[in-house]
Amino acid sequence: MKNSTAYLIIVMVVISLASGLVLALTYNFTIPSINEIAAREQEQAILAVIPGATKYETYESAPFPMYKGIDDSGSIKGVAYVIEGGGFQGIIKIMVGIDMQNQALTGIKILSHSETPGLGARITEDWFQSQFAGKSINDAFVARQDVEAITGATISTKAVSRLLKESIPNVVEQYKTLGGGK
Amino acid sequence: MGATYEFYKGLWKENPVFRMVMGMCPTLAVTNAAINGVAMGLATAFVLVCSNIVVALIKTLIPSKVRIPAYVIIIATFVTIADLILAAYFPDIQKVLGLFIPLIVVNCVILARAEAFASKSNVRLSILDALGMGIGFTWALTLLGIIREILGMGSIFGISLFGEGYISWIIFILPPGAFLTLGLLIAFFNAFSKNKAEDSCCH
Amino acid sequence: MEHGNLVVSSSPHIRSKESVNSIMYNVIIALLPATVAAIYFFRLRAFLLIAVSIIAAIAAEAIILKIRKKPIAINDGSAIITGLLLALTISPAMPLWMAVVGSVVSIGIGKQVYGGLGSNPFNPALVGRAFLIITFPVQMTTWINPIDGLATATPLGLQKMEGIGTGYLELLLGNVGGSLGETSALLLLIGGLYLIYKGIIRWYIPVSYLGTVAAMSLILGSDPIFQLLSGGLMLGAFFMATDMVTSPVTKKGQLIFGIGAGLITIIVRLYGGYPEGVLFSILLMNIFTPIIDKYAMPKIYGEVKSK
Amino acid sequence: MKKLTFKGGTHPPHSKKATEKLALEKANAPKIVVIPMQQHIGAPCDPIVAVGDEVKVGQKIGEAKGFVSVPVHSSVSGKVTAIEPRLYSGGTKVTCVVIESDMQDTIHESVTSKGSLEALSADDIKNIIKEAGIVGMGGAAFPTHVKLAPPPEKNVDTVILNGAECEPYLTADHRLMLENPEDVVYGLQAFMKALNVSKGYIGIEDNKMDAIEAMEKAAQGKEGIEVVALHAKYPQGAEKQLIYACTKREVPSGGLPADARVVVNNVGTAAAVAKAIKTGMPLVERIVTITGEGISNPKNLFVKIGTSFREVIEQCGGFKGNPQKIIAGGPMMGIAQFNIDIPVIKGTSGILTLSENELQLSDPLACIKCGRCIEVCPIGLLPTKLESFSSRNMLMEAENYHVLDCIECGSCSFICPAKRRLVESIRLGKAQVMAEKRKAKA
Repeated sequence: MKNSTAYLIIVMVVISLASGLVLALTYNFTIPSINEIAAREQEQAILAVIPGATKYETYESAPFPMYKGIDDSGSIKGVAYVIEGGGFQGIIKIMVGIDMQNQALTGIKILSHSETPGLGARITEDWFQSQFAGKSINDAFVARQDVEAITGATISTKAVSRLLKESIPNVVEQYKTLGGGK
Repeated sequence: MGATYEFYKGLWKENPVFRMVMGMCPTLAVTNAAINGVAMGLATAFVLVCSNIVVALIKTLIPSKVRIPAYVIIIATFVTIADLILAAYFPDIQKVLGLFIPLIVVNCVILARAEAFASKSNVRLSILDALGMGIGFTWALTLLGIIREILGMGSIFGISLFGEGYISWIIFILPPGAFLTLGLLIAFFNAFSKNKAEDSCCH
Repeated sequence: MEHGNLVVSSSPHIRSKESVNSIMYNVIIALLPATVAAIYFFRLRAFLLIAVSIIAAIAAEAIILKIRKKPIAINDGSAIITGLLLALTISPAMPLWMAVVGSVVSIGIGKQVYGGLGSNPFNPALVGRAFLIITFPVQMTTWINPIDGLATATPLGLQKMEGIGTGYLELLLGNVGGSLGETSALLLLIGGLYLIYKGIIRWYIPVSYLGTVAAMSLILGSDPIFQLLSGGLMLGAFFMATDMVTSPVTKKGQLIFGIGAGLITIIVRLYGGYPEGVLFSILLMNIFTPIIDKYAMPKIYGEVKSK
Repeated sequence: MKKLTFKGGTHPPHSKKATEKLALEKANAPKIVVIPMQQHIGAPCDPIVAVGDEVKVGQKIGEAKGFVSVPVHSSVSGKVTAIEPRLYSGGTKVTCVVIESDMQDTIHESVTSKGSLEALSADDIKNIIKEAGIVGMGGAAFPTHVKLAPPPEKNVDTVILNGAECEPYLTADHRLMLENPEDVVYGLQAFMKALNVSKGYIGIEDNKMDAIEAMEKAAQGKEGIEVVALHAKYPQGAEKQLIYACTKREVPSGGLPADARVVVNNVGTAAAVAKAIKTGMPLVERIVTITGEGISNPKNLFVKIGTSFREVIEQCGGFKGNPQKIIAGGPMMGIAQFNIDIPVIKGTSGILTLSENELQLSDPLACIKCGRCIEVCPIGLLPTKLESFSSRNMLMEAENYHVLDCIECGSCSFICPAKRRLVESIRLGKAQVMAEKRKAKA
């Protein structure tokens, strides 16, 4: 009886059901916290690249993640968006903030990357990220001229610069089509 | 070969990392810092203990033909639980360990203990076995993590040891450094192990 | 007329004068021009780096052999070559202690863990260099100009990152940025030709290696002469790819080895992340050496007609 | 003149200067000769004399048993004093006939001219050669008449005379070709007639230009005979390599020269054949080069078979310094001897006495995979691989890597910078593989 096909199936079904039940319970138990963490992280990143903003709204119709940062008075402090592209070893994901009024970057934040630790990974360091704040969106972003490069990690530096330079016109375009600050 | 033996064998004599050279994927991938080693070790130990308990409990019910798929479902369940809990309450560690938490499912240490031990022993011994193996796995990963963190970042559990002027040995936080450190540690332990001949037969 | 104890052994009863030692010391002689040039260009720094690397290599060899309870055969010259080659591939700006680390890794992890001279699959000096470039990438890629002592980039780096070319004559004579031994292509070429002339190495690997790099750069639209003269190519082609232990034993095999190394070098240089590909090309081809040896056997006398 | 050669090979120092300009001399007549009943490859002879018998020069004292065997003759006239096993240069003991010379050198009545070559048939020639006890004089000592009787389906069309003398130090063939080229050519003609072929080569290394000239002069006007200059490279005189150099043919793996339609003989053998036909004198004397740094006065001597090494060495002024090694034959393939109380036999091309300086004894080191041995192997083998297979008893692998094709020329051991004993290991592996094969057959 123990080796009959029916018994095999029953055992597997029971185990699977039990497993599914346990997982469903765990999921329900943990998901609020997980979602909260994700939302908090996104908000922190957006607010970090748009100084002065206290909350944000998402441009639902934008083809890529794009947000507007709003301050307490309800005025738009800037636009934030996520760009990703190839670095030295893998994808670099950056949150970028732009002040459309002043045509300037308000800040960038590296969300994820897989650059070499100790070298390219230094793009996450404050001095590197903060140098972009205040730069004109029409800047050439040439590494070692406009952008201070990381010693020994020219490629990672250039990747960040290139991602910014390539994405900015696109965002400005989107911003216009989405109706600016409305 | 009493109950205590089932516990302490995993610590050294049948240490999964240094003696059996099992579970190499997480061993090599996540141990670039001591805390990661601890976290990965504990997560694995958690899965190990839970799955050993369940397997030991229901071993008589599972037909031998489907035992491996059944074990895998059990293990996968606990891995997912571990992953969710880490994501919910320790998001930073979950981010660092990333893909390697789900990969605990295929860590051969766990399936090996379920298959080789829990499926043949009672719950009490299975818990002791899993605890021994889990702690053995954890200390091995932690040791690797400590060495790699000290050399690669000049810190231990995030506490800087040598100050600002330290030049990182970057290779040690990269995968090649994991291979080097593990290889040298195994060589070192082999050289100092009394019963070399007996142990070298394992895998 | 009586005679002492006669030696009775198997034929042949005479041996060629060439020994492992004489091979090793000839390689050292061949490296001397480039070594002297390195000291001339970079003065005391170069001298110290070279001396420290060699001493560390010899010491590591002696200590590890002692631990392994083997006869301490450091007079065969192989450790000197490893230390010297390593020194010639590192930047003159390297801290001395890093050179020591490189030497110890070369001998320890590159050679002795495999069983010592003759058993290592990879060129020990290159293992040491690979370790250093991954471990200390900043120091390994910070170059100084031999003329003014200021920070600069290598000709390959300039070409790749900035699109700035370097004149042939400068490359040939060596007043360019680069590691200690790769600055002067001419002196390395002289050393390499000496080795070929003395019959220490055969021409197969250097010629096929350099030829492939030249041909491929021509095909891929790069300047072949620039590619030949810059970087560690001369050093690699004559002194590292030809390392007997880690390269194939047959003529056919050596030609394949050289072509493979040439292809990898040019691919890394033109398309890869690093400006220079010699190191990786030789290490990668080292991996293939046993396979090449297995399939590139010489034709056996009388084999064809026996069928 | 074109210079012919083969693939691989090496260049050991020739070391022939000491004797190449020294004319052949007759060795002092020995008081006692010890004549082994087996001096050739093949079945040993049965002694046909008894202790106390009187024998004369050229008298047959050992009868051949079987086809691959040749008779043995007395080299002196005198009385048989013993028939007993004695050590010989092969390193073992064989039955020897010991003759005390009466110093008269009375020639046996059977020794008479066999007439002119034209008058003799092919079978006559083969028979004369067999009865004269002639074997390959280069060192291997294979019975010559066997070589002259290849299976007819092999269509042998060429005879090659080996005058390469590629072994360092030895100058016996060189002097022979210089001083008696006519006999060499005569012997070649006899071989060609016995085999009914029209093409004969005499291959000589180009470090003996005077010998090439002498032979060319002697061969002038002789139809089908060509003297070829060979590149001086070891082992140019190895059968397979010589055949390739002269004809560009390869002897198939495991085959005989006849499979390449060629028969090879040494120039010394040819001269012995000429003598046997012209005068009827069997092979009782040969040219031996006594040389090496351990000898006072190196010489090229006509030595009667059975003369002890000791007597010959004494005639050359004895040892100089403290010799390290006494070798029967050349330095590349000769056999090192335990002592010098052994007789000169038909295959003794040289007595070489090496000093410490020449030997360069050193312990083998780890192989550095320089590939020198592969480069020099005239067969195209991988000696370094074969060595490791042989020493680890991996016989299957050794056989797959053609260990049986090794000609044991010693080039690999000679060239090895790590001084490894390659050919020694390979020889052992070869013997084991052969033994396995015999076992499998049985």
